Amino acid sequence: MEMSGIGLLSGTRNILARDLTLAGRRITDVLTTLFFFVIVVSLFPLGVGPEMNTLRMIAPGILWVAALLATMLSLGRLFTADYIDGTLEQMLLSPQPLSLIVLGKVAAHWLVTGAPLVLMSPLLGLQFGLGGAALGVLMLTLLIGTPVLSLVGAMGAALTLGLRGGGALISLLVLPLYIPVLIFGAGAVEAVASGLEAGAHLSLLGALLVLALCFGPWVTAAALRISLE
Amino acid sequence: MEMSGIGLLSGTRNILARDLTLAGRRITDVLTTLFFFVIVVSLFPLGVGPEMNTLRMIAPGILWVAALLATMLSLGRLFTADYIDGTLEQMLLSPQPLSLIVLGKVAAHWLVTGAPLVLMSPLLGLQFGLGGAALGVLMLTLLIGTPVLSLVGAMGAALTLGLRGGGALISLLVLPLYIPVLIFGAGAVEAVASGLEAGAHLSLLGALLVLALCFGPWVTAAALRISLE
Amino acid sequence: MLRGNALVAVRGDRRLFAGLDFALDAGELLYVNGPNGSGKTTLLRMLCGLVAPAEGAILWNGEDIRSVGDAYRAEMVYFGHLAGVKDELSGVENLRVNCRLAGQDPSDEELTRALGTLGLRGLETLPAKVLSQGQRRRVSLSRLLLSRAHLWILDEPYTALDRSAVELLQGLIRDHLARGGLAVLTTHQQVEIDAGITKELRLGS
Amino acid sequence: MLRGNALVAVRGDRRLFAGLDFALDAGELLYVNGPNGSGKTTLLRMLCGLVAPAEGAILWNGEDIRSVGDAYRAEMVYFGHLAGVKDELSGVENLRVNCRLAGQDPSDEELTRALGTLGLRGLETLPAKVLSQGQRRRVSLSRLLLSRAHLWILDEPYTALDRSAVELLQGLIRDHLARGGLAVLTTHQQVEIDAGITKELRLGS
Amino acid sequence: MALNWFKYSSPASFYPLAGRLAPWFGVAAALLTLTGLYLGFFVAPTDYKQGEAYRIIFIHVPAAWMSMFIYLVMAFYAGLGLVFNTRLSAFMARALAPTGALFTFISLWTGALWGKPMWGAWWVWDARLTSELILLFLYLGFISLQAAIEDPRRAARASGLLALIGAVNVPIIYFSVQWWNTLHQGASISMSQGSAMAATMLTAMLVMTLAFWMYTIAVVLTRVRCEILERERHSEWVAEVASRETR
Amino acid sequence: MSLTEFFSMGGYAFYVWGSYAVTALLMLIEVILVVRRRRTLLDRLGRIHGAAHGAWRDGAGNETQT
Ligand code: HEM
Ligand SMILES: Nc1ncnc2c1ncn2[C@@H]1O[C@H](COP(=O)(O)OP(=O)(O)OP(=O)(O)O)[C@@H](O)[C@H]1O
Ligand SMILES: Nc1ncnc2c1ncn2[C@@H]1O[C@H](COP(=O)(O)OP(=O)(O)OP(=O)(O)O)[C@@H](O)[C@H]1O
Ligand SMILES: [Mg+2]
Ligand SMILES: [Mg+2]
Repeated sequence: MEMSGIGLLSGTRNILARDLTLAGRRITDVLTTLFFFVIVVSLFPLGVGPEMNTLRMIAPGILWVAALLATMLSLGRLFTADYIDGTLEQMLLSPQPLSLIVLGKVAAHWLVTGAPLVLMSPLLGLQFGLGGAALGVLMLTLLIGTPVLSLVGAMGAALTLGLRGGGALISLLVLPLYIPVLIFGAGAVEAVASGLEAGAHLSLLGALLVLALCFGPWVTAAALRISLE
Repeated sequence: MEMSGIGLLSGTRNILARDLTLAGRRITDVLTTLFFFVIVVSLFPLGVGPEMNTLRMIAPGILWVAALLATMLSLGRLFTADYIDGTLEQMLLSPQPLSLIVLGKVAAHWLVTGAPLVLMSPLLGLQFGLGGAALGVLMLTLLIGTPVLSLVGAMGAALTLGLRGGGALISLLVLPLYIPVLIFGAGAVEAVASGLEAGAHLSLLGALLVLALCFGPWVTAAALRISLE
Repeated sequence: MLRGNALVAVRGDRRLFAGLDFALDAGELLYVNGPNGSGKTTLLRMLCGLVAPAEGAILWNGEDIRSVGDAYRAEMVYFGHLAGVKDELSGVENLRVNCRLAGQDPSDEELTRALGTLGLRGLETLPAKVLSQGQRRRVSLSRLLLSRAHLWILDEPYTALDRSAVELLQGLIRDHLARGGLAVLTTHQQVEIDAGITKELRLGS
Repeated sequence: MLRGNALVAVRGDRRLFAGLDFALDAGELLYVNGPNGSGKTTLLRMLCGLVAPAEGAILWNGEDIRSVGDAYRAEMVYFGHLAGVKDELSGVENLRVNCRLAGQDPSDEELTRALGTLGLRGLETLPAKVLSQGQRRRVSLSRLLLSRAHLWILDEPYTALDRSAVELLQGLIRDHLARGGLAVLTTHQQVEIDAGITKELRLGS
Repeated sequence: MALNWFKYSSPASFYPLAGRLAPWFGVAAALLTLTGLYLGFFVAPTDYKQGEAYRIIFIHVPAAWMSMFIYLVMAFYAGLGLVFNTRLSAFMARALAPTGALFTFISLWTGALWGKPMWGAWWVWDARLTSELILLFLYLGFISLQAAIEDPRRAARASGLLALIGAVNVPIIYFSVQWWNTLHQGASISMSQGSAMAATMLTAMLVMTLAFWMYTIAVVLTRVRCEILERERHSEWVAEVASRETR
Repeated sequence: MSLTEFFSMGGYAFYVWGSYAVTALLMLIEVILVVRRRRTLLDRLGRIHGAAHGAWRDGAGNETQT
């Protein structure tokens, strides 16, 4: 029992370590997601106008939508490289459960794209005049929410693997699924920014994370099997 | 003189006709850009909250940012197919000026991605509670502005042709260049929405279009020559 | 007419060739050969003006091709490794686009006739993606039939062609030279080159 | 070992061939020839299981290849018109990917050695997009060196190869046949086919 | 003179020249920094409106100036490289970019740290601030494009073109942002120039600017030497240099 | 002016010293990176050309395989 538990996790850990190494080799890929996030967030004040009060009001929504878009743009890379070079096929043939391998890949994806967004968000929040409490909750919601984005996005990436219009198609599949995360995430920050409690929002977000963690890797694994048929 | 003028324009027209035919055969590519625009715009009310006053205030900025992002995402397709199958090479070798050929391609790109956004925008503007005058100006600014986005985007697409991280890189290159268009475009709509004159903004936007039309195709042609060397 | 002076090609860290000279006059064929990777394609792309030589100059009628520009391109046709055929377009459409790019505007009839000469009768309206490899190359080659260019630059034109098509192409080249045209050719195939005056240029060790 | 029974190929509205029979045993080469568009590629893709015959069956050791599936694919290698080489990957990476797809996992050393044999020494780590056409084909071909497949299906493998590479490949095919392998080959080039037992199959009128 | 200039535009002869010059610029940078800091902290008086916080000016303004100036120089070299096809100017453009980005970041950082006590906000979407932020994006785009292209010739030419496009765009951005801002006067925050700048303040600021200049030259010369070595590593003279300098 | 007074910067210590410290740190890092880049580069070149010393004198243009 004990042994197999370790064995299972080691499958996840191996893939995680491998993907992180690869990301380290292609550090520009990592940075472009982050830059994209920063640039998109910075575009809104230019479109909306510089009044701090308006900006403070819409800041949570903007940061969250930008996080959504940045995550979405990075999904294309999640499986494609492994698919092209045949590694994915080998993963499917591996004796370890595919869903755990997927979990490792998703974890690496989050560490490489989601985590930098979380760390960068307070700085951007400051630019929109968010206060200390709101900044804290912003980081917290992104910390809980971006893994959900990665997990859900992985399903979309797996389903559109190898299709021609992949990049654009994936946005159609995945964005609607991101909506609950967006609502609770941005809602929590707004609540705190206007002096209310965010507990309910946060626990719903947590529930989404648990749900996504339980089913996401499993569904993604199934989708991968279908795509590689 | 007359003859050569017709001859020159015919180069542009041929490529335009060809690209439109190709787009007609790959209609899904066209639709995904439009869907992306609609989805991104629709995400904001979910993130920002449903108060109509806030939404009306931020609508121009949001519509414009979404148009920017949608155009940017479609840039990847602008030259890639022609690059892979060797047609681009033939275009470089054509006795017709490359910049006019580029103009034809950009015109086709705009008709296929920009024009649908222009047509769709009043509908989305209505959802945000924009009034009749503001809707008119919104369409007008998009009509003047989206060609600039296509022209400027073409430079970015040409510079990143065939590069690995192309999709993400292009956003880093192109988004900063889009900023003036965003500012004047959204500014004009905001001005009208708050009862001011938009003439100055519109003429600046027009100036940007003229500038982009004069230099864009030429710079793009130079970039293509560099990329294909 | 076409002259190369002390050409040097550098790709990445490697110097492919250096001090390359040649001269080609009306009715002559330049047969460039050498092993894989010796720089044949690079040389041909230089002759088109797609690649700038690291040193040296290429002259067309005594003028540097980089300064002549469009006028040179109007007199030249390049046929490279890539067929330049769009999957979604039919044979006729592909040929029409290619001709227009070269500044010509043949009628539908001429287009159909050219494709027919190349053995594509009945296939003119199929999208190129369903054609066989050799048929795609034929679509691409049909442009030569309609071309009024003086200088043909052909990079492995025989690829994927069957014997009858190879002969057809050889005939085309022969006629072109007889009309006083110039041609530059590479091929790895053991095809008889029986054109009037053939100059050979050997690249690689 | 490999047998085709009354094969019929239909593409679009056209019937490319019908009632095609052949049988190929260990150590034998099947040389498929015919003009462009006669259905050679279609036949070879049928033999791989990529295209289903409109009628008839293909048997491997007496069993229909469609029912054998994976086990058949493990014994076969297909080398088509397209090189299957990724522009962004280096030679070593491309070869590794190709081998892994075939279910092998050679060491870096073996990969480098295979590429070296094909004359790519010193170019192993360049991205494939800077390689010459022939070098790309060589990268793709190097897979044959490491392959343990019984059946080689080669569609115009000599394309873009220079003379030395053609000889190398001929040697590889000869050795493969000598080891009791089977091979199916198409080519338009006038390459000497001097392998042990050669059966010829002519398509098209 | 003209002949000399021509001679030093070849990487092989520029390399030793840069090597000889760089240390001197380094020393000058150190001395000027010490002087500037001394003037800034011990000679310049306390500002009666801003208190001691204004002392940020001695790095903020020089850094802001450098960030813009370096971009212009970079674009100039890029254009030179494109038009005359000189390798050295492409190397120079490439070597300047990271330092330019660094100064842009420093001006943003120090500006933010200054803004908090003075305006009560780390950041406002003011014209100057916004265009400085966009300048940072332009630098990052230039660096990323160069990193993404393997072929050094293409990298130099493509990024050179980008630098020129960016140079055209910088004034457009600057004026458009200003426009956008003045139309919608927001939280009515404007750059208060305070009192007329004391002469010592001005001197200290200029000395610090000069120090940053010297620093930039020293770093860029060293970096361009690396570029040259890397790009010309197959030439004979690099082999000699390598065996000489590693010994 | 006492030392503590100097360091407190009239209550703006965090802002003033924060600016100067980060500036100094970043410049230092840049210098270290540039110097290190030069070191590793010379190291690598030294290894390549050291190993191929003879070949270089012969004028053989290509690097030896590593
Ligand atoms: C993140 C915030 C800031 C950024 C990005 C920024 C950017 C710049 C730039 C680009 C310049 C040079 C412009 C020129 O010379 O025309 C500049 C100059 C200057 N800045 Fe800032 N700044 C920021 C915050 C501040 C703050 C908070 C103050 C003071 C309260 C300030 C005071 C000045 C002064 C006095 C100058 C010199 C103006 C001149 O001599 O023309 N800056 N800043
Ligand atoms: N960045 C680079 N670094 C090193 N070598 C390069 C680089 N780019 C191109 N090359 C080399 O330049 C050569 C290009 O050769 P080219 O395509 O001209 O050959 P070719 O004679 O046409 O060959 P083929 O017969 O195979 O078509 C190749 O040997 C290739 O490896
Ligand atoms: N939808 C279709 N309608 C009509 N004909 C079709 C269709 N799809 C394919 N074909 C025909 O099927 C044939 C396919 O031939 P295939 O690629 O097998 O030829 P091949 O013998 O390999 O020729 P090559 O020597 O040129 O490679 C072509 O003649 C093509 O025109
Ligand atoms: Mg070639
Ligand atoms: Mg075929």
